[in-house]
Amino acid sequence: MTAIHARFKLDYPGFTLDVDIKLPGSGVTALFGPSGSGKTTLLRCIAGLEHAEGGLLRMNDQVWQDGEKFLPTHARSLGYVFQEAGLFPHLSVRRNLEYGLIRIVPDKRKVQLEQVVELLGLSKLMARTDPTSLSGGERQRIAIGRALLTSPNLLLMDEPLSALDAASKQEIFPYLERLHRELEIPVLYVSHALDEVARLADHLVLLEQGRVIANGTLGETLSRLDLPTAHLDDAGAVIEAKVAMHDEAYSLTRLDFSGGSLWVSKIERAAGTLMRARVLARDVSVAIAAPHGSSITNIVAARIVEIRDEGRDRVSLRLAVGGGQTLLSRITRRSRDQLGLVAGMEVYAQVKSVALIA
Amino acid sequence: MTAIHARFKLDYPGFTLDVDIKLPGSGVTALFGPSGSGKTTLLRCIAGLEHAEGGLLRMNDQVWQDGEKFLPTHARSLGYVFQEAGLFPHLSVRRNLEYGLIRIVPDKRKVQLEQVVELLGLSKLMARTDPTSLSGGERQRIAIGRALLTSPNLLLMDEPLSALDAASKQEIFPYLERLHRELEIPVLYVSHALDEVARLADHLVLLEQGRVIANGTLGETLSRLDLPTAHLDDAGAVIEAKVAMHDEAYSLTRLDFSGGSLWVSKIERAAGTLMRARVLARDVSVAIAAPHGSSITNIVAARIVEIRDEGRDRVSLRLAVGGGQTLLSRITRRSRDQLGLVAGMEVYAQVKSVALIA
Amino acid sequence: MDSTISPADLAAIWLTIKLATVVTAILLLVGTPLAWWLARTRCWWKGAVGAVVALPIVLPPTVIGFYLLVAMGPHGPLGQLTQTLGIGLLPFTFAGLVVASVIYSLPFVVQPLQNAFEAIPERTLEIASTLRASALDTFFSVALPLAKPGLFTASVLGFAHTVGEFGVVLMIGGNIPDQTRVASVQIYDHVQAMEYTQAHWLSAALLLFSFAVLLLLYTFHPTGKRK
Amino acid sequence: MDSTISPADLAAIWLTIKLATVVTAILLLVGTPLAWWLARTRCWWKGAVGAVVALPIVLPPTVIGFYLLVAMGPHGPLGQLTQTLGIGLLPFTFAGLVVASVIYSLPFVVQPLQNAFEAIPERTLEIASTLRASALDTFFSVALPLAKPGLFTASVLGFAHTVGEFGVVLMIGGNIPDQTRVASVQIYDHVQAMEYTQAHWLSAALLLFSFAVLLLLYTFHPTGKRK
Amino acid sequence: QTAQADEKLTIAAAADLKFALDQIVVLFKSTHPAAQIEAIYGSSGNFSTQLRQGAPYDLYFSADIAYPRALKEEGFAASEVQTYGMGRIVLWSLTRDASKMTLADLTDPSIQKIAIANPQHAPYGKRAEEALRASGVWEKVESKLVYGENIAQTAQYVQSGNAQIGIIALSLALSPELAQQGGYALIPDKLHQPLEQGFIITKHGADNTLAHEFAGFITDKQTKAIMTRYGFVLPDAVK
Ligand SMILES: Nc1ncnc2c1ncn2[C@@H]1O[C@H](COP(=O)(O)OP(=O)(O)OP(=O)(O)O)[C@@H](O)[C@H]1O
Ligand SMILES: Nc1ncnc2c1ncn2[C@@H]1O[C@H](COP(=O)(O)OP(=O)(O)OP(=O)(O)O)[C@@H](O)[C@H]1O
Ligand SMILES: [Mg+2]
Ligand SMILES: [Mg+2]
Repeated sequence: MTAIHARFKLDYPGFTLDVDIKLPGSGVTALFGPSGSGKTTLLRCIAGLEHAEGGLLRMNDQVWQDGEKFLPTHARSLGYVFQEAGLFPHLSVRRNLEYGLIRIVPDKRKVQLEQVVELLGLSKLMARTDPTSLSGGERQRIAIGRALLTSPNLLLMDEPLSALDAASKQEIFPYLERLHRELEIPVLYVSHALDEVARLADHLVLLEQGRVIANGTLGETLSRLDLPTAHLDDAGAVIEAKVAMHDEAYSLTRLDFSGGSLWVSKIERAAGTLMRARVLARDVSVAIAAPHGSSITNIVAARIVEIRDEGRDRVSLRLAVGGGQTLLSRITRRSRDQLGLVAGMEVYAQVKSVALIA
Repeated sequence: MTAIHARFKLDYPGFTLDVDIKLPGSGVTALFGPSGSGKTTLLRCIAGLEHAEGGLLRMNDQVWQDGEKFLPTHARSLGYVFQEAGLFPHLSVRRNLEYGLIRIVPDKRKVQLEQVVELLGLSKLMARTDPTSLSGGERQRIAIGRALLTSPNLLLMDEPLSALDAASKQEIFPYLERLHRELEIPVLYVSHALDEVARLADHLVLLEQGRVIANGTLGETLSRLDLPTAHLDDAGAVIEAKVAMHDEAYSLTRLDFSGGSLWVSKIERAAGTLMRARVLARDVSVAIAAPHGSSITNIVAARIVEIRDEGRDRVSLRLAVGGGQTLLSRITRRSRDQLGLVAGMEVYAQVKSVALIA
Repeated sequence: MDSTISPADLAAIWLTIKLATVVTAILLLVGTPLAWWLARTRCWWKGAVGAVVALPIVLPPTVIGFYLLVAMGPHGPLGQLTQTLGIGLLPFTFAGLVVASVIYSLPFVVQPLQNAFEAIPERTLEIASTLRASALDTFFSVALPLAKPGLFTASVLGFAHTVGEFGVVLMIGGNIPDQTRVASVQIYDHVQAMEYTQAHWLSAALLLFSFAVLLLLYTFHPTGKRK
Repeated sequence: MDSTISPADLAAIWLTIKLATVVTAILLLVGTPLAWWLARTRCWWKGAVGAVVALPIVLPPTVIGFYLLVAMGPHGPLGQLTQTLGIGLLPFTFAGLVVASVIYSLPFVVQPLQNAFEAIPERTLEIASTLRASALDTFFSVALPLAKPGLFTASVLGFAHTVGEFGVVLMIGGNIPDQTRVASVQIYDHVQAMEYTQAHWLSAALLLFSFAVLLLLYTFHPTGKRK
Repeated sequence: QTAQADEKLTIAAAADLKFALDQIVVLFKSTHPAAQIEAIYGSSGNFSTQLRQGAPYDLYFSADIAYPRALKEEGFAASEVQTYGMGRIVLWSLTRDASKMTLADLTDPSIQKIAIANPQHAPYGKRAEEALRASGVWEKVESKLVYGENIAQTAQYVQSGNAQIGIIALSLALSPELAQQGGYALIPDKLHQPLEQGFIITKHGADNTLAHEFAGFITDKQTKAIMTRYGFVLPDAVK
């Protein structure tokens, strides 16, 4: 479903953005890259805020920008949450929220005010008249709500959750998920937090110095050891598995995939539902013999596909776990030598912790 | 070492800050709490930006503020990194950095420009004249450097790293640690990221609706089960241990304590140095027989002291590991039952990951 | 000599208020788009336009008045134009006063407005455009409200300057009672005729009225202080 | 009659430039702290001060000139003061022109400056104070540079208004060659004497000079556009 | 007072005197080559106000003798008030032949605007009003009147075509600028009070010998000839 095609070239002194990417027309695409790699610049190009000569932007059947045409920002059906909240200082909280809403004809409003207020926990703030007196997180939540209320066909979010605490994030995540699932709004999501990305994104674009160095599905991209993401603390892989059964007594759920099974905290999903589970490399240890008498519940038979040095003391292992799926493991170099691990060897992957994505 | 005493009461419509806390005069104190809980407001009071009637602020022997006295902000030797970078738009990057520096007499400059430029990776940005064209992360790094360069006696940081990517964070962390260790600058650090807090902080203050609900050392506070933090993923304990030996070949260092030893990534410390290591509960699994052939390097004999339910599917174990020290472990309730774990039992704690604090 | 304010004085005051109000309204209508254009354009001849707008103030009002009189007279280009349009001649009419005052006070309105518009961060306008506001919509819903302090200053300076102006007005207006004899001209006449008592009274009345209006405005005006 | 600019005209132009420069400098020196105070204070009588500053413009210049003349004369309060201070009397001297012009042009300088100061976010000043800058230091290192567009407008309006002013100047200055006969008065005299050719030349010279200065300023001025 | 200071003379004179006085000064200078003489022209009323506040003028020539008389009474004069001429008013037009017109012709409906100086304070304006009243047309023309601040501005209203006709000073109608344009008709001086114009040596000029010499020069024959040429009726001729 390649529905967004963006091609931009933009020169700043000392920095050049040069991208040509196709992105899926639904789901969340994460834009990931170091500070100054051009994430914001790319979003600005897409929004039409930068006038990149010879740029091209196609949204499904619509051309937003090409050699001849340049749709101005306000004519592009998009929502943009900026890196800084940027509330209108002259408008009350309510008027800020409604700013975009009232500019959409009522028929086309897919997102309602009450919905957003409830979800983002804004009811207490609605009466505030001076948005400059709000806390950082409060401002950011209003900015998110304001963008959502334009019922956009594309949502651009530039680190929208960085000012929010874990609890608020936990509340907003499911809504964003629901949003892009139910309303089919594709989201382009810039974030520095890999766990956030892993939680939300289906698709991942890696930027470095203004260039796209990877563009693919989340699982695919994250399990590659040649990308910078592999060096991060939060490196890990994604497993697709089906809900197999619930253990009511211990409040656990078993997910099955062709290579084995994983136990996770109980989820309210019917058996058979397809789920995606993210497993961090640092949560995976390996054993050469089947472990017994350990509190580690999830043990999966695996074959070492690839071993790469990771810094001076650690190595990353790529493990094939059956069904063409992959796990990553990060262990000390010494353990590798002590256990005599080499590519091709059959081992047991011990998974301490599993996070469900969707 | 209670060296900072702060007492403030401040009323806004719908919000009251009411705190009376004593904080250590060195190390990093994390301020943790949900959005709108008053973290920024507290920092502003301490900085003298809010004029709280009847407030009290003592820094070591100095009174910064009491019934009679009110030291204006510029006379308080503090650095403040705001939630938004707030660079001076009329000054170049270099002049922004130097703004505070040139206001400090050269004798009192404990932090040097070159040092900060290198650490924060600013050398490429120094020639930039228009700070408004910087990326979000670039701005934030300059704001941090600018505050550091005033060589403050107290550093207030309001989510300074939220706009930074993991790699930048990893580079800045050690410097911040070195800063407060070598220069003995106490840091008050607001963050939403518990892993950031755990990495950096010695001391933790929990705020909720303008009130302090906990104030203590990091280990103490994080392992308390009655606090909101207990439900967070990052609960854990702290082990004090001495540097015993280095394994140059594998680039590892062994820390010994009376109950056993832990291998960590090699650190440049002489043997005998006392270190503190933080071990997250979720990184500790237990086994009833000594494990063999596993990549998990750190295995410590332990005795179960206490078992507590943690949610419906998990339990927390408190493990005595000798020398009166404690480890926490979080495992599934089912594993507890399968392994027949009860208080008093001897087990093996398998530690997947260790973070050094100081 | 009467020590209070005569009916003629009252008529002059009333005419002044009428003139200043009409002129201020027109100044804002003309000056606001002009200032917005000056604040936002990257045109190279923007500087020239700015300079031309500011130019009238460097000439003495009476001289400006003289040139306007000639230009608006039956043989002047403006006069030809108004005659062709069937409006007739402007000198010695209220409309003539309005036109002259607008030209003469324009810079006092354009300058503060331009500053206010320039102080609005580009980002704020960008945000509005991502919220579906067209350029015009953004101008009215964001730029104008945020430029309130500038609008305020522009109105005060434009109004006060029109009230106090008399060189241009005297020249163009011909000092016709009830039609073009505004308060400033009337005070001037009193002073020239050494009718000091009347001059004092009328000045005092004008000052008091203006002070009251300004005080009200200043006290309740939307402060531009930003957080 | 000569169609070029006479030495007397040149002297007048020179005097005008001198006067306008001195007056603008004093206006900025006086107006900047005043505007800063007006922008930052929460005093209840701030509105009154603002209104009083704006008040001179609502009176016709000649009338202001008349009142100032009386006040600065040998029996006026200002005159008594200057005599006591040993400065002598101000009317008919260059110093007198300066004082009168400053009073008359003050609002054109204070208003734009006040707006510029009010537009500086409180946060920016707070940041400076956390970087050890005292209030005064912050004013010079942050507020003043950020208020550049306002300073620019204030200077342009103050300078141009002083150049063009002639009612006050004529009254206080007494039209004395080389001392108080500035270009505006000179042009006025030419027009009164129906020496139109001279008036045109001098006007053109003044306009051209002002246009050149303004164009230069406008083209290279620090644009206030914010990101 | 040094001798050098005495070589300087500042004369404040009514604007209508400009054309005559400029020539008189040239003439005077031929006998006083070292003298530095500045003639400043403006409104008689302004000058009298300024003289009360110590203006540095040595001689004051007013268009209306009332001003110097008041100054004399208040002690600001160093000489008697001397009459130097009588002003005359004329009907003047650019577009029609005014030389054949009388005040009664002003009621002609094709004349839409008539410019006179402001009778409130300008002496020529006062006389114009008197003449209009005396000839019985005031009521009929009042609505057509526009008022110049002074006599020069009044002439400019006519000159620029905005007024079809005006009542101005004879001295102005005879001035180099206006003499070639249009024609004028003298208004009989029976119709208005005499326009007596006088001058004084001011307190400031009391010790200025040049001021006294210039005052004496006003009764010189050559001076009188110039005054007559520019339309001033000399005091002795009035009798
Ligand atoms: N107008 C400009 N002139 C010069 N350089 C610019 C300009 N605008 C942006 N840049 C540079 O382009 C690079 C990319 O900026 P961008 O804001 O897109 O980065 P980013 O990936 O969003 O970073 P961050 O995560 O820090 O927000 C940065 O190095 C920035 O300094
Ligand atoms: N001037 C004010 N008037 C009214 N309420 C205010 C004012 N200033 C702050 N508040 C409120 O006080 C509360 C605490 O604000 P504060 O900025 O300290 O929160 P915070 O803990 O820093 O939150 P965040 O993590 O979102 O930045 C917020 O609910 C805020 O809306
Ligand atoms: Mg960015
Ligand atoms: Mg905050």
